[in-house]
Amino acid sequence: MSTFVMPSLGADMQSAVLMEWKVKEGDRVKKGDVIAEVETSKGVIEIEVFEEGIVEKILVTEETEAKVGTPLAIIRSVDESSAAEEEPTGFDMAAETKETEPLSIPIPPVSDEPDEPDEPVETQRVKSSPLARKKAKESGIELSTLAEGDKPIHLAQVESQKRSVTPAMSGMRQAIAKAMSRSNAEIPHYYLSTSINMTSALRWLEEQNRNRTIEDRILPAALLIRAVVRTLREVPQLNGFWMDDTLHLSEAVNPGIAIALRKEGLITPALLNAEHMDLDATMRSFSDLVTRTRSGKLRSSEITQQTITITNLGDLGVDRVYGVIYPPQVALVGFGRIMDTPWAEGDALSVRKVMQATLAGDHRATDGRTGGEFLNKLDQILQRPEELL
Amino acid sequence: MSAEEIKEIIIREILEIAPEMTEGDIDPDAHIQRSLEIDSFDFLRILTALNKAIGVEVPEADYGKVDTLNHMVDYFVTHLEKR
Amino acid sequence: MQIDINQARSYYRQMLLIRRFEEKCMELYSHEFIRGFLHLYIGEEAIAVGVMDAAGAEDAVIATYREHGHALARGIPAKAIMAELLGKVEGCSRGRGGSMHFFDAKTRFYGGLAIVAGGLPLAVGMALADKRMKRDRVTVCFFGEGAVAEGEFHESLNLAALWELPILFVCENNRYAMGTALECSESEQNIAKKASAYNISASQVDGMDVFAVAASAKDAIAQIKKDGYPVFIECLTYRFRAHSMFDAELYRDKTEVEQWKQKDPLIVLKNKLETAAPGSQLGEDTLEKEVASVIEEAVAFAKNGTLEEIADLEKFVYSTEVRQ
Amino acid sequence: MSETITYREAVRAAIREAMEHDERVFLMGEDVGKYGGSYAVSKGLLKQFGGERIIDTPLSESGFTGAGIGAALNGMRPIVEIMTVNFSLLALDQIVNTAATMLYMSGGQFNVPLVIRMATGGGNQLGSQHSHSLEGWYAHVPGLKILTPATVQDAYDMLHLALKDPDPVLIFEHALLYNSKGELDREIAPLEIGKASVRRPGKDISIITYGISLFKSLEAAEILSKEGIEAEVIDLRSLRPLDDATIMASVSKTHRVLIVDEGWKSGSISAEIMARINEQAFYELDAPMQRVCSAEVPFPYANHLEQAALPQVEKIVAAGHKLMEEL
Repeated sequence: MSTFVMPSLGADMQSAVLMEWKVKEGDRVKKGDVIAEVETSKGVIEIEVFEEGIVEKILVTEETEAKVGTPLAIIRSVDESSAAEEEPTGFDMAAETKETEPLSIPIPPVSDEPDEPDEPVETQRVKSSPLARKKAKESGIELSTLAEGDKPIHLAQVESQKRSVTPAMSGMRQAIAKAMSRSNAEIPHYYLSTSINMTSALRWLEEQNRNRTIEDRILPAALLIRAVVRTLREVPQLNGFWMDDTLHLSEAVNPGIAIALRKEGLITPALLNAEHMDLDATMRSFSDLVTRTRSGKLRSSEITQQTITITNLGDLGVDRVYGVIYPPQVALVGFGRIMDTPWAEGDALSVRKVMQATLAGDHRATDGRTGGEFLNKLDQILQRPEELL
Repeated sequence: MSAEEIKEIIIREILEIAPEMTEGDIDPDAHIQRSLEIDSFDFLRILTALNKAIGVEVPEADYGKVDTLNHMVDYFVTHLEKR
Repeated sequence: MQIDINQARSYYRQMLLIRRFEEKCMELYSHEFIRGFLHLYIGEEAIAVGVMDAAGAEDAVIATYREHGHALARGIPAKAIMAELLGKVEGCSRGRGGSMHFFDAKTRFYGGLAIVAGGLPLAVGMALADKRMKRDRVTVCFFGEGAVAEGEFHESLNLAALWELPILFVCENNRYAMGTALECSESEQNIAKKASAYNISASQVDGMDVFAVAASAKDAIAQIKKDGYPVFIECLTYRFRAHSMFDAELYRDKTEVEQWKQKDPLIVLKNKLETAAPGSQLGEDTLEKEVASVIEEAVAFAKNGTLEEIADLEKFVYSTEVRQ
Repeated sequence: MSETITYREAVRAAIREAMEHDERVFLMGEDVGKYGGSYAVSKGLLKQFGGERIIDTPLSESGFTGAGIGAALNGMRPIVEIMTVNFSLLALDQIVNTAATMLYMSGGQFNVPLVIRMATGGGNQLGSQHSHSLEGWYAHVPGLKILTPATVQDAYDMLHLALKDPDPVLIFEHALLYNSKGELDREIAPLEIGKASVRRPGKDISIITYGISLFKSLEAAEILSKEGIEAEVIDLRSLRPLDDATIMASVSKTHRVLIVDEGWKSGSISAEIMARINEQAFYELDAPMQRVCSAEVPFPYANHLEQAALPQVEKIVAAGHKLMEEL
């Protein structure tokens, strides 16, 4: 018997609203099954169960907000008898919670400081008038950003803030802001950039696509992901986490793919276990990931298990990306747009399709040598796209 | 299928992908991807949907011919006539 | 003394109705059909029956929380009273009043007032209005001897006499204000004498004798109507039952109760009739049957009654909500 | 067609007119006849209407108030005058246990069309048994209506409204208002019972008040206005029913609330108003609500002490500042 609790999907997640149960009492579940959808500041996320068993009891009704760690359901292992038989006097939550295995999402803790200032924010309530509180909520303004010492916040402060920040800051935006400022503060970034001639890769891709139906076409974006993943096999030092002042390499390659949510910013869900995918599989998974991201149906593991980030802003007309690393990852690969560019080959100058690839690296984990090696390999691989199939 | 009908279908599919837009936001002579912030993935989805609805597949080589709404309409009209 | 057999039978029947009605109330209370406070009138029936015989339909009646007998004698249907006791909307106060608060506009029955002596100032005002409007009416005001210790008793007697108001004050002296005996609460235990001090014509009467009460009340009302002055009657009586249902009667001796039971108004009536007209038949069995069927019908009516909609809870706080 | 008269004259005029028009109306109370009323409201009425309709009563508040109820039950339209609200406590039984309950406990059969007038309030150095403002207590009781006329017009209108009302209405006349002068227009239709009146519009603060405190509040509003703070002043007029709609509308406009009441704070009408704003307009509040009430003491005799105990213009201005200070 174990308790399924509201998982922590990030250090900045304190609670989430349980939107929908995907299982009912008595259902059999196995590890990895999506058993519920929760709404977090980052959007609706599907949460998975981590063990096999039978849903003994659902403890939290839909549309209820639950703090991280709140028991949501009791999962009975298949060979256990039901609680009803075992405990005719009823369910003792305290006892149950004690027995429970510590929540084992196989993710690195995002923070190495357990007493991050995130925690006290909740307890140290911001003083404000009821009207200011209401208006701030309506306008998506975080009251704490208006606080000046102990002075209570009134409507006037909210109104002036509203005027200065015209577009309301969404919860996700705030989450990103938090992660990014932490990254900037903590991670000593180094940047490298290289021009990659994409002419042959694109020609090859066009060739491939000509023989495919439109549904099976492969986008350059997928080719680039596949190329990065392939390159990481050669330069694995960039695939992992910086924790406890140590670089922890990850066997799995779970690139976080920056996906635009149209108007609502970027989110970087993980393309899980990309190292096992060929080009078609990469395209299919990428397609599925984009679709689910935009419909707000991400799984918890996809939100938390990135090992590196790939940001492709070519579609936005960006030439070159200087990315900010999502901690505790140690690298971010950026792609700009593919442009017709004069290109010297030997003595001949010709026009080629050229793309700027950048690498942002965490200087604590690696140095420019590793980064340079990575970009070099990436270039080489992209010159032989057929090997990526 | 008339040009008008084709245009309607294209607009419908674009709005399906970019639900926060309205028909008024679509400038028929503007670059679809850039003006409507449609990335290559979404663009492919639009073309896939149009293939289903109209029955014409746009090869990658022709992407340059379907960059605006008006060009897209012309392209589909021409290719329907050819058949 | 001349006694009309029909008159005697009528008194007997009314007193018997009250007696059996109250006994039924006790039973219903024990089975939780009636709740709240329940004050029984058993032993005192002669007063209500005698005084109501004297009062006319045009006169007004104000009574206390021990008013089941007065309501029945005044002619409020037993059905409406029982329905009130069961909290039904068919009750004489729509279930809003309960045992202590019977009201009936048709018979000019103004309560059912449960603040001891609280009804006396009301009687003063009622009579003041009648006098001002030159209506030939009397206000009959019942209260217990416990009221005599209250300020409102004295204020009201003073006002009634001062303003020369047509009020018949009927003091039902059953010797106990709840558990406090008269000797323990009054320096002057002759209540009539206190009333006299206000210049009100006052007398004591045997409250166990319906004929005596009726005669005294008739004289009083005639006198009030003639000269407009208030009259005070102190009826000496005794309640055979406890003050209310939840009363261990620690304050009085069982032998005292037994002694008073010898003067049961039903027995007194039969004895008087026998003395005045030996051998005359009241037909008690028939009367018992009649009364039993009235009560049975009342109980059935009440049990079948309707509970007022909770949505109407706030109705009648103000007149704007009166919709009848 | 308006005239300028005193508050006292306005009440008297209303009583006189009512008695001239309706045979059922009569006035009863201590020293209302030969003496002319302890505040001289009924002066001259005995002569006009005679002792049958202007009835001097003995000192028996419970007795004659109860008699008022009885007369009302029996078809009359009595006006009972009680000298001061402190004395009305002797009649509390009749007012609360009988007048307020009769209609309800009789299941709608017996209404009590009774008007009880009494003087209230301090400021006359009358000490601890003649100076209190207990109208808020009465506003606690369902079945009663509680009116607090502040203006001459209301003093006149409210007596007429009360006499027309089928239920018991208590009118509280602040003793210091009897000599105040104001406009009376007998032609205009009176504002109905239960409606508050915005006596001064404003956008920054809602001052909610009634009775004599209205005038102190208006004065304070003038001072605040010179400082650029525009206070809206609401005259409640009726403490039961309370005009929630007018109160909430004002709160929704100004977001800042100041209640001025000569009653004490604890368990009071000012507390009730705050509670209702909390229930109905919490999210409109932009600052903690403030109160200016009487000090929690039985009223002292010495003038300086009594004045210190009462709400004053300066205290209202200060509370206004406090409401605005955090801006």
